[in-house]
Amino acid sequence: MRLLVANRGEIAVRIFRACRDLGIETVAVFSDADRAAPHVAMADYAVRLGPAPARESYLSIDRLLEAARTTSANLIHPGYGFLAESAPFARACREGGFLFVGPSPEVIESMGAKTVSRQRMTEAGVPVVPGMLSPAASAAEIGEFARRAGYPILLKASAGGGGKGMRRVDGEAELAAAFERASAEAQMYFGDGAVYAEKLVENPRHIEVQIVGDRRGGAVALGERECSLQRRHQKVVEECPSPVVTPEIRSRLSDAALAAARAVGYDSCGTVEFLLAPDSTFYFLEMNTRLQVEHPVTEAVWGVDLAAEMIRVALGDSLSEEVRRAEARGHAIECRIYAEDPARGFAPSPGTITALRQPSGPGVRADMGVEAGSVVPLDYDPMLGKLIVHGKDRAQAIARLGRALLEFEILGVDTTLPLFRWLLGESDFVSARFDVQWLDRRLEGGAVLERSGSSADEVVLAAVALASEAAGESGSRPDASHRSAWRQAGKIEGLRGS
Amino acid sequence: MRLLVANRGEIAVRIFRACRDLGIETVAVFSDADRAAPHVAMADYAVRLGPAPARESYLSIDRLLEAARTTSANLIHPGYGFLAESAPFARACREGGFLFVGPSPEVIESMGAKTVSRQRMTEAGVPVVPGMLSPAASAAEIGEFARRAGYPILLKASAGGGGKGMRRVDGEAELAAAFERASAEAQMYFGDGAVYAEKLVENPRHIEVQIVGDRRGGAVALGERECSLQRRHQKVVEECPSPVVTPEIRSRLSDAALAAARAVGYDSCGTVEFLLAPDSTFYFLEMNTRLQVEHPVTEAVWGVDLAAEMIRVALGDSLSEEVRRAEARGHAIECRIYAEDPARGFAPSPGTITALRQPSGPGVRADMGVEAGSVVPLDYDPMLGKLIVHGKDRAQAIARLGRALLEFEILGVDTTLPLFRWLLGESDFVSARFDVQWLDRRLEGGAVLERSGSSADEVVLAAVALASEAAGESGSRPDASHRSAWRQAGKIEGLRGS
Amino acid sequence: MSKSFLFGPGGSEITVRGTAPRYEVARDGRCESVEARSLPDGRISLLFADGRQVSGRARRRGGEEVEISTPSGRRRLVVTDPLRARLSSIREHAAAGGPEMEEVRALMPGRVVDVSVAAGDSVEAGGLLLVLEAMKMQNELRATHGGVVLQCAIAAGQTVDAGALLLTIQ
Amino acid sequence: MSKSFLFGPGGSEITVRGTAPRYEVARDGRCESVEARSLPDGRISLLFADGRQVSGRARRRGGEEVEISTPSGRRRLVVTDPLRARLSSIREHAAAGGPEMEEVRALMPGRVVDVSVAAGDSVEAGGLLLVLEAMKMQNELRATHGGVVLQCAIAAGQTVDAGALLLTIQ
Repeated sequence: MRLLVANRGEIAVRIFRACRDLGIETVAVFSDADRAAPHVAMADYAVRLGPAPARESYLSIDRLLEAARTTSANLIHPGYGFLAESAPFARACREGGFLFVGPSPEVIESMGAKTVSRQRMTEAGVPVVPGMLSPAASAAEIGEFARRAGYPILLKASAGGGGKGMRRVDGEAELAAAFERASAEAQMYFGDGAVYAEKLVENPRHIEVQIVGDRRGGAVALGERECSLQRRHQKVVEECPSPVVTPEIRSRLSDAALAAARAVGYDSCGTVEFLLAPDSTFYFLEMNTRLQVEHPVTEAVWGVDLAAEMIRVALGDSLSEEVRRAEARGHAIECRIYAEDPARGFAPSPGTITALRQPSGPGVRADMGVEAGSVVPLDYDPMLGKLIVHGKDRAQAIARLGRALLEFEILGVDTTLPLFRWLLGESDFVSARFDVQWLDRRLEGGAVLERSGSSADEVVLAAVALASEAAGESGSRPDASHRSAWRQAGKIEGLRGS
Repeated sequence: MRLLVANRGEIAVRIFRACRDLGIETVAVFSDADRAAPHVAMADYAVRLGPAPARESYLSIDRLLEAARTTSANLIHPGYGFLAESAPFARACREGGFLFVGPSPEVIESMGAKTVSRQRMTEAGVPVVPGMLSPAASAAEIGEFARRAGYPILLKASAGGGGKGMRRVDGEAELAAAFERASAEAQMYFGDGAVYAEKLVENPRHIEVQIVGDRRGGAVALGERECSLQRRHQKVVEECPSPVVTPEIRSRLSDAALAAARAVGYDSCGTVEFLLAPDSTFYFLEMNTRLQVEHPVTEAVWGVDLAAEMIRVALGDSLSEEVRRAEARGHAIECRIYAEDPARGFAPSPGTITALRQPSGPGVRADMGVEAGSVVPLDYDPMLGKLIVHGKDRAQAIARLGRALLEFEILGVDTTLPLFRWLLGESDFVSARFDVQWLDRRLEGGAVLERSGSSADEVVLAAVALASEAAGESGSRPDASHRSAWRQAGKIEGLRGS
Repeated sequence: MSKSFLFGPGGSEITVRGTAPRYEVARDGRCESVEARSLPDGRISLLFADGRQVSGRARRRGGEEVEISTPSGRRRLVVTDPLRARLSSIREHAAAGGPEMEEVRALMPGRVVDVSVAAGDSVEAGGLLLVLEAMKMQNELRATHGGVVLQCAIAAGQTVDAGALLLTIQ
Repeated sequence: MSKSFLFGPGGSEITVRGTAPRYEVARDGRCESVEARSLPDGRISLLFADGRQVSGRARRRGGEEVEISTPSGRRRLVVTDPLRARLSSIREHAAAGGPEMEEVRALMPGRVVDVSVAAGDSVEAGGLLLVLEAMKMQNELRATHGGVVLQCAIAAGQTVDAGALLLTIQ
């Protein structure tokens, strides 16, 4: 048995670890930027795909299949990102005679198209955000919808996307004028004035349910994850379980997720994402037909190995006993560590990692895709790895997160580690009072930058500086990417991308 | 709250991690050999004790108490080894106004003296190895005992120790002659011919039960650990649970351990050690009144933090809910990593650790007392740290151990890592067929040395050698401690200490 | 060895004197003794007279700038040696008024996707100057204030290093 | 660059030729091509034509000796350059017969606790020579064969480094 991971970084490392645990041989693929990457050095086989740009390497279906043929791989795992939710890739794997570790191309397709998935979920009885199914001919038609669904509602351009032409309406009085303006904006932006309405879920949380299905009709839900801490729609910190989901809500969420999985015959690891409103109603958002970045928090709490289970079911095995009988224990939190500088608007910080000190001890797991000396290339997503902590309850998980962050040190590139240290001091985080917009709101004011280092004793800093210089430890070559960054801070703010 | 750890290495690091999780400030103590050790660099306070020799540093009660006073510590934790089971130290802490994190000096004393503890255990109904309570006046008296206890028995010199003057007797026919010889040997070695008899437990396993008691009378048993894999009476690999202990035996072991704990009013973390015979009878061996080296396997399986719990109960708290209601999940294995070379008869290998690559990923925990650049001093126990793996069952734990050992790399000093890699290939280990003598028997033939590297492809080795030289990676300065070790191997064998 | 450290323009000022491993740290006339030891990973472990231990790391950022990381966070400080001269020069510099000529430099290595201005163009505050792509993110660089583009050092499609001059605006 | 490697006295012999990153490895007349790349941690990642990847590390042990660690384990080999000359010299050396003079050296740094012999003493095979204490363990060094102590280089109480000469026995 031999498995090729059509991916790089920490997820390739994670899947190779599962392969080693299962006794499956491993095949790495790499671009020219990754020849010396950890995922290559740990594999039994490795094949060069092409130059650094992803479309010539990790996104090239032809080259990936060629690599699988060269090394006589039986299985192909897409990881996440890249081709993880590409139905054509899944189909090409199948047609090439390889077992694709993921759902069938048909399932990927059905969940990929938002309108189709919405339709199938509605049929399966899974709650979706109430919305009109066709453009409104008049404000009155929208008013009728709003009376059924309740205010506030959101007007959306039928031809639109990316937030343009969207307009919130809080009551019937505003409706007529809002409809006029939304329609005019839709005409202006998209050349089509058609507008429809959806119920607006205010202050929602992003809650997702982990499901695992096998190819014999078995399917289980392994609780939910809390993924509301997002920056610009990107998850930053994830938890399991959600601190606000009660057993009753969990049971309803699990039922809905399983109904969604069964409706499409889901036969792999997957995630059903929901919006959870403050009144505990929830709505289907989308289904991710892959192993999620944040799967380790579920692994920690439920005591399962999702990466291994995904391979097992791809091989045709039934769900394992420990997955069927899994029970939750404790609380887990994951932090995604990016090569981005929170003090400079999360500007990417590619470069060479000069030192890496990983945390350890009880309840701490670090899944890293880099090591000391690794080069973080410009060409890909700048995630370096993930820190996962597990404790008996949320308080202990937070305490252990604080301990792990004290031990964690990454030098050479800027990382999001200071963001998590800052987060630990936020009472909203500690008391779990946040929704999907909370982090963006808090970051607007430059909060992370302000707190950083403010509590440090200046006597300590000065003594470290001199002793370090005396010992020749502070380095003679200043880091190019940081040259005079302090004095330039004002300028940098003004130049930051939007 | 401020806690001083009167210890060094990984156990100091472990306890400081627990302190950080509990929000307790930390005080490290160090000898001149340890100024730059990890346990010092992570502490909030640090105090020099004295020169490297333990009696002038880690074993100096006066200096330890002085350090606690200087830093206004409230609690003193002894770790394991050094003064961990010293009743005078526990008493000195109490009299100095410090809270000793461990049982009272009276409890330590009562369990320290073997004859006293045997007596108390017998009174408490805990099974002890059947033996005569006074010297035998004649072979006939021993014969009477043997008829009650069953053969084989062991004749022991009353004044003896260290295995001298011990003699196995398999049946009544041998008894008279054996008694004569044993008595003569006892006279010769100890100047006292008095001899008594004990039942001989053949092919025993070392099984121990974790107990936790609080200062309000609460006590629980958290299952057993399998510690039969020993080299010269030193534990090498520990597991939780024991692969041979059934629920029925576990229940009896737990009852016996709790009876032992209650008999002495045990109010801390502790361990009751038993010999388990192949027929499932077991006998009290001794009680360890400290946190054991191998406590993390219990933590992994039972989902508790023993180090933190030990501090909590020392502060007068009741046993926590999660300890009271703890349930076992999966299987854990710990490997003790020593700076010793298994290929040279486990000769100590002090020196500087030039590189350290720690394993990570699901189910893997590395508790290390050293880091890259650390100097392993001559003066103390050469344990560098511990690798702990956890899986859904023993098979997965073993698979994960194999994976972690592939990732683990320690350079600069020889370590016992190759011993564990060898162990994974031993069918007796995989199928859990071993007793306390198994490892010593297997090691007698130089088994570890033989297997090492035999499967490596010579083409690979040669290519690594040349490419490494071309890249200037192999190092220009040969390591002094290994100079010409290959050609000296024959000589080394002859010189090895007994 | 003796150096003074300035905590941000107008911040407090601390002087450290001594030779390894013993130093005297003076602030506002008060003096503390500290033992400093290099750790294997390049950090410095400080031990104060009362037993306080802090480990931290110093990294040089520019000529006079050092970034210190400790468990409490990260801060930058300026080494001032000799103190008075540097101090006044920094203060003068800070008081010298607004920018006359601004050099727009790349904050990270990347590829220039689009250049919206050419030499001679007038730009308004907030006006788009160019788009730099790095790590799958497009970063729009905008003018902090109005002016005239004096020089345009790059073209679309070009790869630039961190710190590379992109534009000069007057 | 071209070197040959010998796997233990009398073992097989492999020749590697080429320059980074491409090498040809020859054994018994058969030749394989391999790409070798240095990893950040000092290991070498090998990539064979069939896609096989192995990462390993080489450490020099003595003049001609290299220890190679790979996931399959650890082995020592001797670099022979030029091949024939070294090979025969090693074989001659190995054939030269039993030890005439044995130097007893410290296998690890430690403290000499006790010296049981003095220069001129006769010792029997297995006879105790001295006791060396290291890391809380007392190591009894015993003679591998009988002889006469020619030289005693140390005294009880002395601290010795690894490799230090302790005794010479004829």
